[in-house]
Amino acid sequence: MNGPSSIDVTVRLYRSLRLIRRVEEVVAEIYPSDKIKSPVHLSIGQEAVAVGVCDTLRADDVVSGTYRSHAAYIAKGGDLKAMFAELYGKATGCAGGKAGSMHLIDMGHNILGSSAVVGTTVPIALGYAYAIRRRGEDRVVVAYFGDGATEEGVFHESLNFAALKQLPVLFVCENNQFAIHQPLEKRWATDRLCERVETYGISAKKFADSNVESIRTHTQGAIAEMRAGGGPAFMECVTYRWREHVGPGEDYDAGYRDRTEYEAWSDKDEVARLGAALGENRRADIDAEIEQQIAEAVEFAESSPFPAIEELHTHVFAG
Amino acid sequence: MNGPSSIDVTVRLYRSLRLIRRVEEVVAEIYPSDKIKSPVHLSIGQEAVAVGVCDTLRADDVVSGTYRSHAAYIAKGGDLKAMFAELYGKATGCAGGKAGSMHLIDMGHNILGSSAVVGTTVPIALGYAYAIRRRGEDRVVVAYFGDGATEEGVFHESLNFAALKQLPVLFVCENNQFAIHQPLEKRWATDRLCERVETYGISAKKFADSNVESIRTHTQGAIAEMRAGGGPAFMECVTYRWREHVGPGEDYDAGYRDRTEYEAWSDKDEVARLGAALGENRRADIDAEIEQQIAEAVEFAESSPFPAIEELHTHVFAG
Amino acid sequence: MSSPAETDRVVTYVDALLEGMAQEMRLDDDVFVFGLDVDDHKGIQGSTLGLVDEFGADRVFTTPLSEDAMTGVAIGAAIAGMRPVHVHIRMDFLMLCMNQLVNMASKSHYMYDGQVTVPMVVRAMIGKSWGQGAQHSQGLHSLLMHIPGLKVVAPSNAYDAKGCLTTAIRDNNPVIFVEHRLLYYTDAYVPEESYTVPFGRARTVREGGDITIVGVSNMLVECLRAQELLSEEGISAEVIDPVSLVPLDIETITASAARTGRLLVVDNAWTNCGASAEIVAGVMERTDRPIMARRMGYAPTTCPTTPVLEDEFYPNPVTIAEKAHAMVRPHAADWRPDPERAKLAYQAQFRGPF
Amino acid sequence: MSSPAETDRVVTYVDALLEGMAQEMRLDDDVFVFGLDVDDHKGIQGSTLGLVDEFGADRVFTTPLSEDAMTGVAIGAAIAGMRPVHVHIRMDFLMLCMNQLVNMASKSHYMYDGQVTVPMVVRAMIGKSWGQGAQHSQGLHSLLMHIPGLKVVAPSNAYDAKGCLTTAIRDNNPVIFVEHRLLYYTDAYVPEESYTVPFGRARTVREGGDITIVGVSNMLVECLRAQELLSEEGISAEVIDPVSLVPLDIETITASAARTGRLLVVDNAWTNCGASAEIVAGVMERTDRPIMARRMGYAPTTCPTTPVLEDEFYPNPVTIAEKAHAMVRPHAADWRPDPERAKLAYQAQFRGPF
Ligand SMILES: Cc1ncc(C[n+]2csc(CCOP(=O)(O)OP(=O)(O)O)c2C)c(N)n1
Ligand SMILES: Cc1ncc(C[n+]2csc(CCOP(=O)(O)OP(=O)(O)O)c2C)c(N)n1
Ligand SMILES: [Mg+2]
Ligand SMILES: [Mg+2]
Repeated sequence: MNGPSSIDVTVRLYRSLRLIRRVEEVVAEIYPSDKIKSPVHLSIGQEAVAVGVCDTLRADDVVSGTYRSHAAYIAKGGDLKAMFAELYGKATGCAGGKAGSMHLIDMGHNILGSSAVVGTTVPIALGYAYAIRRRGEDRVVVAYFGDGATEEGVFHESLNFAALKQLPVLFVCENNQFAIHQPLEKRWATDRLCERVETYGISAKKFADSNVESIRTHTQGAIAEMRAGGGPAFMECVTYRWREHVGPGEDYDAGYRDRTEYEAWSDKDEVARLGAALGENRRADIDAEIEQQIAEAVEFAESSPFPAIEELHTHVFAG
Repeated sequence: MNGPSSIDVTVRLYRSLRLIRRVEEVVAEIYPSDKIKSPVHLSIGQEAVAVGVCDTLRADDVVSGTYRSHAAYIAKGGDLKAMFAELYGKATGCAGGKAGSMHLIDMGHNILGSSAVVGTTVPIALGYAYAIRRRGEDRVVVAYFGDGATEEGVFHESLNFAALKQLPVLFVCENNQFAIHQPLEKRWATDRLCERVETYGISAKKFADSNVESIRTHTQGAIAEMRAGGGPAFMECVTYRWREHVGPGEDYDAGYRDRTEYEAWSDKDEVARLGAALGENRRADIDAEIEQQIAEAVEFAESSPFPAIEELHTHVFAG
Repeated sequence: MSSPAETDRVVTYVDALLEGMAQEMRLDDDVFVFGLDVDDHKGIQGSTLGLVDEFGADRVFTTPLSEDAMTGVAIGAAIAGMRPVHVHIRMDFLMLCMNQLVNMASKSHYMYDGQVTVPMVVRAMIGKSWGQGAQHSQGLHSLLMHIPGLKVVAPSNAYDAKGCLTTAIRDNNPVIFVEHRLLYYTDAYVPEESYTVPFGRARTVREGGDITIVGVSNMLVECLRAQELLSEEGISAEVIDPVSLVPLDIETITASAARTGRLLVVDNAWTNCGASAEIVAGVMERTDRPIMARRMGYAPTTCPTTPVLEDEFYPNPVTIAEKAHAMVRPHAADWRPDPERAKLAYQAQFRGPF
Repeated sequence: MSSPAETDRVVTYVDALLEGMAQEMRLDDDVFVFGLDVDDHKGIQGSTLGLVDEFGADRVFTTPLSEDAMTGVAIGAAIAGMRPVHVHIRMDFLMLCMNQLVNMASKSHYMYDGQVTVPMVVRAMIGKSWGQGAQHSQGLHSLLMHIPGLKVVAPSNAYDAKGCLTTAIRDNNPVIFVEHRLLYYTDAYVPEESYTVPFGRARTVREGGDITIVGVSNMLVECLRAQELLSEEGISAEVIDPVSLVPLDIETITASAARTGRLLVVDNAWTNCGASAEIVAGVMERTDRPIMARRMGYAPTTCPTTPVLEDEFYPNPVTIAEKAHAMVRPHAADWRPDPERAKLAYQAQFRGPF
């Protein structure tokens, strides 16, 4: 990757951040209409982790994520129309309506299917990376997961195996400090995660505030090493989920966290910061394009048909 | 525990080491007769890990182990007759013949049931420790497991939980450097296990050569802290299995390891070293007692009846 | 839902669970409840709400996302004489617990020849609707039923929910406690005082002579509606709730099926090697009378998310009544009740997101 | 063991597995085999022996003790277009893989609407004898049969072992490949060249008119011996090997049972919600002829270690023949063949430790 001029990068990052933010806000707006009958886990506030990493990827690189994957899906270039149609349960959805928000996939853009069971996709990313290595390709796999996933045994098994086999996997922990409503203190004996990961011989770096450019710059280096045959790397990106765990609303009145936390994070909102950096005109143009793109995607979803009943029985087994 | 005089300790340690060694040698001698119809995993060469730790325990402390648990069972004071009878599949066995060598248990001596599935007993030890803590007791639980078990996700989940809840658990990794025939290099990305454990806030210490006295001294300190309300601690004891993974024989001709490794370890054999330290007469007396004790246990097993057929259906459900 | 209680207190399933839990915790200090999110402000849809305030964080606590180890913790605590209740907000997550449940919990009492007992309860909720989809909707109870040493119970109503939970907690064996999320807001007469519902005794909820319909968990509710629709057609269906699946009261079901000559088993699960297969096979082994037997359950597919397909995935009062009708009157014209009349209150009430 | 091959080459089950594996690896560079100890000097009792020498450590490798993650690795590699064969020396260890198998492997093709396929094979060996005991002897195939999207196959002889392994590797779905350890040294005619055995087609191994006996995995061998003993008594048993359990050729079994009027299903597993329950229920749903049906399998207990109890735990030719006899001649005096005559070569041969 030759470095594009800095302003181009900012435009690209902003466009992606803003697109994700607006898509999810639109999802939240639509949600009360009951048109989207599937649990949605929004990433509003966490966009920089998806964007900073994915911006450095080639089209043939692979990402793998969780039920909270709208952001990574969009950042990696997943088809937006197919995503909205999927949320609507339509035949034109990225999985024909069978998946819903929690199981987005777009293999055409090398987005592996996401999963509603925490931690399950991490070793699957490794398997994909094994195939890449076996075939002598220089592609890489990015595995996204939450802070909660690091508590599952499979996460540790995966770290050990990735390091043992020197697989081209970038582990990205989106540490939004909560698993549902449970703060880290009730789940982690200590917060020395990166240190722990390093004991596997995996280089690890923690980002205290999800600055999109720092994430991007670091990822570039990590991935360059990986393409050159280096082993796995790890990033822990501290971030904050602005909305409730699942669903469109806010839940600062629920008692498990304080609105002041949100305010501190929204003060350093990356979408706003990059937007401001672009200047009013350029930003407005991009925003308009984005609104247009989203409107088209929603319209596509609205006007698409539901799958035929016979679809219930297709794809149980592959031929 | 008031420190007994040093010679008493040596006598006790030797007696235990020697008893384990001889029991297992006798098991190996009997084995070809097919009287023991159950896979046996001998600890010959590894006795110091069982003895050094268990010597510091009170009768009401608890140990938990693996299918390779003859040593811990004996070191903790498990009933020897019941053990031999169990290996013979007799009604008088510690589990009425239903368990065999891989599932030894003696709740009367606070020896939790061992398991043939690697890693399974580790979280169970935690649960027992939770109960101890809940009841305000100052007992501790020692969880033995092999180097292979540390690769299972449940091991990491257990470390985190034990540290989070500050449970009175002493984790003891019997690192004999092999899982069946696979050396560490094929299974561990690095050997920085203790360092990793410390990132959970658990104090960890590695013993490069399973010196029984070093293990014992360290354990004393660790357990004293735990009784005073401290959290879990971890020990990695490097050791060496002299016999084949399962069964009575040696297997240095199999190609996966070299007899010179064995020779190096047998040069620092703790049984021999402590025996020599005691002096010929005292040692001979102890040895004679041990032979007598084993002979009685074998005789007990030989002369005991097999369980009645109806036993097949007892204890499926507890009343 | 009718239930044999002598009380006029109407309580929802979720409140019955909560009440049963709290009562046992008051009675026995060794009872504790843990699992992801049991202590948050949602309290497992309300079924553990407030327990932490009354009993403290030592007895009511969330855990790290570590289902495998936490199951081991439950076993270890149970062996030490406590009575853990381990809660899972989706049964699908039990797949992470299988090693401990199958290889340790079920076997310890036997393998160690009675030296230990493992009195633990695993509460597992089955999800449905609102696009819960492939991994948040599975009823996997038959996997546990297969393993000797585990008890499995699936209360279909608030009365049984409380009584079975009490029985489960007092039982000296691992008990898998199957809850269906759509039942949570159904209500029944539930006595305030503590009581037990015995395992291994099926309940004949409606008597009838033309066909025996067995409904497992929430499917009992759907079968009851089907029974009403059938009765309007002059078909008299006997409806049986097994209540507990292990031990299973196969005798009551067999006696009924032998009498009616027809057996339809409806489970909230796949049928292949499912509870429904067991019930059909168990009945067939016990009688030489020819019995027409059929099973209904999930479509033999993964559960899709989109409502148009999800609706087809599950049995419902219409398809149950239709199937029963065809069994009783094989030569009559096809009949299918009006779907509008077959809607269940509990389904209409339910609304996402969650 | 008879088999339909036109060859006079006699090969053991274990060598057939090895040969089938090697041939597929030669044909397709995307095939690889991994799992604990596949590359050591014992090579999974010989079934993977030497593969690492021919194909190298990239395609034949042991793993850390991390069954959960390794199952995910197989799925990921399969999604990437490879064809992993993941080997477990005991089926009991699959309990650590259930989350990946049930929640991911089985569902990915469907949940992602065909965008991915998961062509992987999970080889799982069932142990028996020599005090394998509670946790090293379980046949848990019904747990996998319950889940749509997984295929399950249980070859009973060397011919099917090789042919089914080839079919499994080429199949585009996750296939659970059930092997019984006691079959490893049984032999059959096995062609040298590569061939496939189709899934979903049962094999009628012996024809008979009095009773239909279905034997799963190694139980087929035990049923064949029972059939011989029965025939000496003038009872003619039809013996069927389902070969694959998912898809299951229930039609062939049903047709036979409808003809003989009697069905005995013998599985190397527990019967509760087991493959035997499925076969009985499936037959009953498909025929209105009255059929006397019975199941045999493990005793409803954990497997004990001591030989005196272990012997009682399993069906064997004596108990199978006795049960079949009682079904065919319910009013005759009890009959039980001489146990000495019912010993199977494969059992006598087997000797611990291992
Ligand atoms: C194995 C498993 N256990 C429990 C759950 C229930 N659950 C859904 S999301 C979630 C929290 C996960 O937290 P984290 O990994 O930090 O991701 P986040 O939601 O914060 O993005 C939990 C516990 C699940 N889906 N899977
Ligand atoms: C979960 C599980 N996986 C695999 C096995 C097969 N197995 C039996 S012993 C063993 C090696 C374990 O090595 P380690 O933990 O180091 O103990 P050691 O035998 O060296 O004492 C393996 C892989 C098993 N019993 N359980
Ligand atoms: Mg989180
Ligand atoms: Mg070892």
